[in-house]
Amino acid sequence: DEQYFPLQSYRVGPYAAGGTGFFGGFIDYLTLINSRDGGVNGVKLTWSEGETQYEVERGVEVYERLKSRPGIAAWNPLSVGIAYAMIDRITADKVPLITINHGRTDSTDGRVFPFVFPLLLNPYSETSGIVEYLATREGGLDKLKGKTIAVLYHGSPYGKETIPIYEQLAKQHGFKVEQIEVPHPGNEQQSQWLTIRRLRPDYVVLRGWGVMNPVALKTAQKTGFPASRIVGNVWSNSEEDVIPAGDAAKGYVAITTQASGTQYPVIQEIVRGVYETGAGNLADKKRIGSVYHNLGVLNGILNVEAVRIAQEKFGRRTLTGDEVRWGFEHLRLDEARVAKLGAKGLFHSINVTCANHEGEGRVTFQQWDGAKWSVVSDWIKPDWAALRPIIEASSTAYAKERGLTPRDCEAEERVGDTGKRASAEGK
Amino acid sequence: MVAGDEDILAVEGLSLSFGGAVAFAEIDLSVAAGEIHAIIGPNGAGKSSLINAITGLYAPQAGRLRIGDARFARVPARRLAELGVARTFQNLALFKSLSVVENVLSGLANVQRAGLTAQLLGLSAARREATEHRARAESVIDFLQLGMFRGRAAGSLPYGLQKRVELARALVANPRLLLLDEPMAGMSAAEKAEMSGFVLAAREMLGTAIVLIEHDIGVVMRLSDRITVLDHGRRIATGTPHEIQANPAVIAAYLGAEDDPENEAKAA
Amino acid sequence: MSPDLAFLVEVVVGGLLSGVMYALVAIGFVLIYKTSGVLNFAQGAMVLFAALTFVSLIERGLPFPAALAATLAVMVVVGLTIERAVLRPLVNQPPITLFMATLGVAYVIEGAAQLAWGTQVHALDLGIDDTPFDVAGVLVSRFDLFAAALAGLMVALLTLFFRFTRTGLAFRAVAEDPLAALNAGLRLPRIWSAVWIASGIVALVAGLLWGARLGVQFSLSLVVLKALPVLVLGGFDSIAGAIVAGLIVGAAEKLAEVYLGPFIGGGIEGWIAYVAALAFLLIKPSGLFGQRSVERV
Amino acid sequence: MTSDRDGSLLRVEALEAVYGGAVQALSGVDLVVREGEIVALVGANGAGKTTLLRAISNLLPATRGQIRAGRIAYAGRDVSRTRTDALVRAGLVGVLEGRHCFRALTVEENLIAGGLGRGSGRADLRADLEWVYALFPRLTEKRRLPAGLISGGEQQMTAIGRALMGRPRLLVLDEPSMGLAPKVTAEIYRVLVDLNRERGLTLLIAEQSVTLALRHAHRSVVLENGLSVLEGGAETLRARDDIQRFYLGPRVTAPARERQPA
Amino acid sequence: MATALPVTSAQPRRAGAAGILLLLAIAYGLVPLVGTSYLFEAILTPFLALALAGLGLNLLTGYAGLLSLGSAAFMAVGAYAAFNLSLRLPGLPLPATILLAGLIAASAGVIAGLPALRLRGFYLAVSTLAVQFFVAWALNRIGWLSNDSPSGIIDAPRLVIAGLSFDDARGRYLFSLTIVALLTVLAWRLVRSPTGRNLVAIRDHETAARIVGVKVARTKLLAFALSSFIVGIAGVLWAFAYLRTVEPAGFNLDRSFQILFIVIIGGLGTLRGAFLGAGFMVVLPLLLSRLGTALLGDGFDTGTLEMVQRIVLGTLIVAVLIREPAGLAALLDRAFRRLSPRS
Ligand SMILES: Nc1ncnc2c1ncn2[C@@H]1O[C@H](COP(=O)(O)OP(=O)(O)OP(=O)(O)O)[C@@H](O)[C@H]1O
Ligand SMILES: Nc1ncnc2c1ncn2[C@@H]1O[C@H](COP(=O)(O)OP(=O)(O)OP(=O)(O)O)[C@@H](O)[C@H]1O
Ligand SMILES: CC(C)C[C@H](N)C(=O)O
Ligand SMILES: [Mg+2]
Ligand SMILES: [Mg+2]
Repeated sequence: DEQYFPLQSYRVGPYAAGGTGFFGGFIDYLTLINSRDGGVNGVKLTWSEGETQYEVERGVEVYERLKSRPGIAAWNPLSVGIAYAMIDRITADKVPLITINHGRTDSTDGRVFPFVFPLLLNPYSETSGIVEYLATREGGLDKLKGKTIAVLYHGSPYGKETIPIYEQLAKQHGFKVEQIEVPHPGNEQQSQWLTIRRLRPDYVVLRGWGVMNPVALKTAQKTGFPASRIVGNVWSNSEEDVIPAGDAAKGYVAITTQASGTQYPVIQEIVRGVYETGAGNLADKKRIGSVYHNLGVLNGILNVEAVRIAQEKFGRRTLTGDEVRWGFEHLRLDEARVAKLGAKGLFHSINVTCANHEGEGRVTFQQWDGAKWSVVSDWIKPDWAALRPIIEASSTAYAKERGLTPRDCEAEERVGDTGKRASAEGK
Repeated sequence: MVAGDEDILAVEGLSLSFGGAVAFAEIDLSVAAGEIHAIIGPNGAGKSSLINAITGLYAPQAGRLRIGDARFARVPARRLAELGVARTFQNLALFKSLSVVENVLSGLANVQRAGLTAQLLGLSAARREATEHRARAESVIDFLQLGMFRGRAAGSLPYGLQKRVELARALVANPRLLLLDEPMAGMSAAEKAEMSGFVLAAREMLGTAIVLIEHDIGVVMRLSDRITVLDHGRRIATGTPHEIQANPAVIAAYLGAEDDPENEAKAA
Repeated sequence: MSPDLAFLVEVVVGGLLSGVMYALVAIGFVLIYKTSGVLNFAQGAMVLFAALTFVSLIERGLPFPAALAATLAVMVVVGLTIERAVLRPLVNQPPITLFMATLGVAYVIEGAAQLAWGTQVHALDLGIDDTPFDVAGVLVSRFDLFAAALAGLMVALLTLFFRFTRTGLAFRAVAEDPLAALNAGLRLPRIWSAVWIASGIVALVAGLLWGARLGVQFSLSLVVLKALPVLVLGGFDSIAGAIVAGLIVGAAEKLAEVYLGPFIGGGIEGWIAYVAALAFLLIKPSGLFGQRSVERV
Repeated sequence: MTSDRDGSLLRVEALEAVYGGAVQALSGVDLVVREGEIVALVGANGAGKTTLLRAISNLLPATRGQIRAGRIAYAGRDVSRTRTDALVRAGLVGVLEGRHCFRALTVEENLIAGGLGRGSGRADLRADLEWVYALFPRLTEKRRLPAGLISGGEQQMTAIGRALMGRPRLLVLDEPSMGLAPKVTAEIYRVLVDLNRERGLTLLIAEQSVTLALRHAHRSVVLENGLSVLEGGAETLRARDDIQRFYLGPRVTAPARERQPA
Repeated sequence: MATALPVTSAQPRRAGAAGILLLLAIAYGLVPLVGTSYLFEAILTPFLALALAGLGLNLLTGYAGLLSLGSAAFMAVGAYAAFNLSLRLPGLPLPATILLAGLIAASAGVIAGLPALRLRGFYLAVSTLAVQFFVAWALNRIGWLSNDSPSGIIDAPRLVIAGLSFDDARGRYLFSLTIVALLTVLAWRLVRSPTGRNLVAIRDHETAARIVGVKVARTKLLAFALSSFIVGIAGVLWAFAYLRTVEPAGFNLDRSFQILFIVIIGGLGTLRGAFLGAGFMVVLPLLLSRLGTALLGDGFDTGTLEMVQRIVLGTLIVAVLIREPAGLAALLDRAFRRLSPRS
């Protein structure tokens, strides 16, 4: 039996750095599982890639090309645009869509988006996580009162997504927020940083993507804003974002859901089991353990574990997409399990449910010292409780607009045989 | 001929200069209906400029114009066609990529009435108009014996034929006044004779008044009722061919060498 | 001076200096336009290719001067190849055809660049630090000053070159009417390879300066977007125009973003420069110093 | 460089040319121009004169045309592959049909451009400029004006002047008299004939006004529908009455041997 | 800018008509039967949408000779207009929605066209970039346009006309095909109408056109309107029938260039040019990469493959232009003429 992962990767074009790292790590982990355990309970893992160059229409083309392959476990595009274009399609085809650390916030509500999983961290949780972190730096949420935070965001749907939630949290905690847009691609930010210079904020949150990030750091230096007071979001947290900025990036802090570095057992196994046998996917070994690579590995862990969990219920065979969906909805990895997976310290834990497709991912913060990232905070909990109502408001609105009736998760859990029913439909 | 109200074109004291350079100054010119009026003169005398001013492409600084009974200081070029004026250009101004037929048809742009929707939906009005216009175009094409080039892109025709297509485009609208800027440049004697034939015929059939700029003095003498001679932007003479041929000023300024090369061509 | 005034000055200065960076890219376009009358779609690709080649050589351990020399050599080869393989066969074709051809060239260069040097993001350190120094409360970046100086130098050289050789004349003749130029015995192959090499070198300079700020990566090719409004404003075929317009666009766009942005919403930088350029064109359809098209009947 | 044994400076043999791979413009042209000769090329519209002259200067590729067969020899060397600029430097200079001035360049710049091809030094250029202005006084007033703005005739003068700036050995003119006042035409021919006598300039002239051509040419070649149909001394041609017929020509020349698909 | 490229008139007609009928027969009769969902969803639908956009731009650039780099903006206007119409006027039948969207795009086109009364060539082209970037900015900024969806990305409504749904691969294809066919007929009638002739006249010689009585300003703006109308509807297809989501990024400058290049490589001033061009710029790359995968196997590094394919495509473009500067349409005609015996 085989379980197949179609990959809409991007290895050329403006965002190639992210694509090669993430998909590299993902593939490396799948390779490891095959070579080490002969697949998941004997079910071999297979995959193939289609180049999207991060363009939506290319992503769709790849989807249409690969969707008819047998035994698809899940889709993992690393692009908000492509993910949006797929939601209708995967829902119709009954295959899970994994948008780790990104994607559509309200798809966290599994009752409305049964097949979409913004695992670990949706944009709102990210925002909350960042605010919590700043609070710890100031010494308590109450200390945020009266502070000014400038948010520098990419002029794209992705960039804009967190505008309302920042406003909300600002009101809630009594700090002042100034949101400044950087027009795509963001290779020139003189005026934005001059504005910041005039605002004299206490912190600048960088919600960037691609080339916008190094330019931001360089320009910050040019206008005399200290890097240590800039906090990057989850797509501004990679080596590729800081290295081009050179010294300007020293002291820069960024949020992450997974620590970087190679010291974690699972990464070590990849080095030994995969790279030393020449099966590694990264062209440049130096990038092993980099942020995107580790994110890819983590993404691999989550996908594989979902399959494993689903297999416990449906049997050790090639599963249908809907069965894997069930697996994701029961993806519970506590710290003990994480340690067993050799990922202790790489990431904290996840706890996905039918209603919560994000899974309460914890975040930590890492600081760039000019050569490498080092963790500078412990695992922080975003304020999920505060966010949930906003998310449900949005998802219910969507359900209404689309005439969908939200699932009744409690009932499903009680019956507990949704899996079988779904899988029956699946066939 | 007597200049007067039946003049279709009257130019009074028209002057134009570019920066310092005078293109022409204080030009008086009158063209009667059905008259063929030649304008000759050395290179750079201001002939084309004068025509450009009459057709609204240049804005004269002084003087006034009358076309039919409409008076202007500066003729609005876009109203030219509806004033019944058509022209050809010294350096070809054809629609190169259009076929010969379409070039000729475009000469009817001004009398185009059917609206866009009518054209798109092919309403009877539009269709009737189309067929009628095509007939007119074809008759001109036959008249100028361009039939066998009908379908060819005008730009790929040899120079001489392109000149002829331009004439066709100008004639198709049955203009009251036709301005020809060196229509026979670059033609063999035979072809010139042919063109002369067309010009005369056009005048006979349509009663069109024609202003003709031409350097082939033989042709000019044969075709024109009256001739105006420009030199350095001034009008140095107006008169019948004979008067002009005899005029010493003209000979000095323009005709030059007693035996001018084209005399033999005239014989042909 | 008062903080507000100081800030205004800072914005203007910052704008002017950014403008220089735009002009740097624009000049590459101007050179090609001068001789072919077309917008060179491949300019961005050339910027990327030049910078990528340079850093990759550095990273493979070549010393700075050697890497620079090698990259120059490569750009020369590129220029010659384009002339031989693309321009010569397309002589006297309508500009729009040449324009399309430059797309083909762009594809090839882009592909080749990433194929040869990979798609990683490279840091590029020219050894000029980007820390600002304070002039009467106004921050000025050393790096920008250096860039400005370099741009100035380049413009000066090119202008002199056109002034004191007759190449300028030949260039305009070729752009005006390739057939007549051929017929007059002008050596089009030589002229074309000359400008493409020149624009390759300009691309290298632009690539290095921008690359030092952006990092050398694919997005480097997007800097051309900043050059386009500069081109229209300055005139596609005027080197001086490029520099002057660069300054204007830089300053205008910063002022707009900083002072207008808050009212009509941020991110207006993306288009405000075009609108400004457009407004100006309506007054002078061929840019500040562009060659007017001469037509009479 | 020398001319061919038989003293021919230019020799065209069985030349065939097509446009756009389809339009047959020349279908067999033979032509010899000897050192120091004036040869007239006469033929009706579309006979192929311009095409032939373009072929000789190797300009066909630039007008979507190509040579299908035959050979062209200049000064004893086959030049059907030689680049135009090389030909110009070798003294084979042409004047294009329809002026082709550089419109945005001033008259003077146009003339200078003619000298650049040959790579003349400043001194030469200045001398030649004065000489050309002497030939065409009219241009002196216009030297600073963009060539696109001057009158048709003035443009024609500029085009011819530009060619002369190349100090040609063989000058190839396509309809030099087009659009020129009789006086100027006569003047130009006088100049050309003088150059021919004094400097031994060889001339190949395509002319529509046959009279003019025959008056000055030592020999003439007649083209008809892309074929060189006859060839001889001026007066022999004038004597022949089929040439007399040719004066009047066929009423409309057949188009090139190519049909519309539609 | 003057493009001395022949237009339809100088091209074969009767054979053309027959060919078109044949094509339609295949497109409607054969393809829906044999086509796979991949063919419909990933190749034909985007092909049709972009071919339509090319068709629209061709009216402007190919026929009227006005260069525009704003096409993507007009696609966006069309798409967002259609989205908002269907959102805010739920009763409105789809065809009406599309028509109105086209008209809105057309009016945007007229405004964008005003500079054309004064500017030429690349100056005009680059000025149209103002539109391109302004529209992108506005769509991104004005939340109302995307129904205040937090991310600014919106999902397109379903394709239902008079109760019958086109909401599957084949349906969307047939839907697009029909719209494209209708608009192509419209365009075809236009270019053969006197108005179409006037467009070309203005392109070839504006002064002469004015002298013979062509209303130059009016005609230029008309060209912009008609072009944008079609391009706008192409945008609707792109968003509703192909991607089924609408996001500003999809209508960026690259798209504008892509459409312009479709028109140029296909053949300016020819209707079939738009389709040939779209085939070349949209379908060919897919075929190339499929070919590559077929040759080198699934495992082969897709990045490398992509770059090789880039190089090949670029080389092909140059090769085609050298072989025939007037583009694919002319190339075909030439081949056609070769085959058909000389009468
Ligand atoms: N660029 C071109 N494309 C296609 N056909 C052409 C082209 N130029 C000329 N022809 C054709 O080649 C044939 C010869 O034309 P050519 O211009 O050489 O004749 P010509 O003797 O110079 O005529 P004219 O005396 O009018 O200048 C004609 O049938 C013409 O239609
Ligand atoms: N647009 C213009 N700008 C500047 N000067 C001009 C312009 N148009 C014409 N001239 C000048 O005006 C004078 C008259 O030009 P025009 O073309 O009328 O002469 P012409 O009589 O037609 O000569 P030809 O017989 O050679 O055509 C010329 O010297 C020309 O240089
Ligand atoms: C890789 C990503 C999901 C984030 C990226 N900025 C986007 O817009 O999609
Ligand atoms: Mg004149
Ligand atoms: Mg000729």
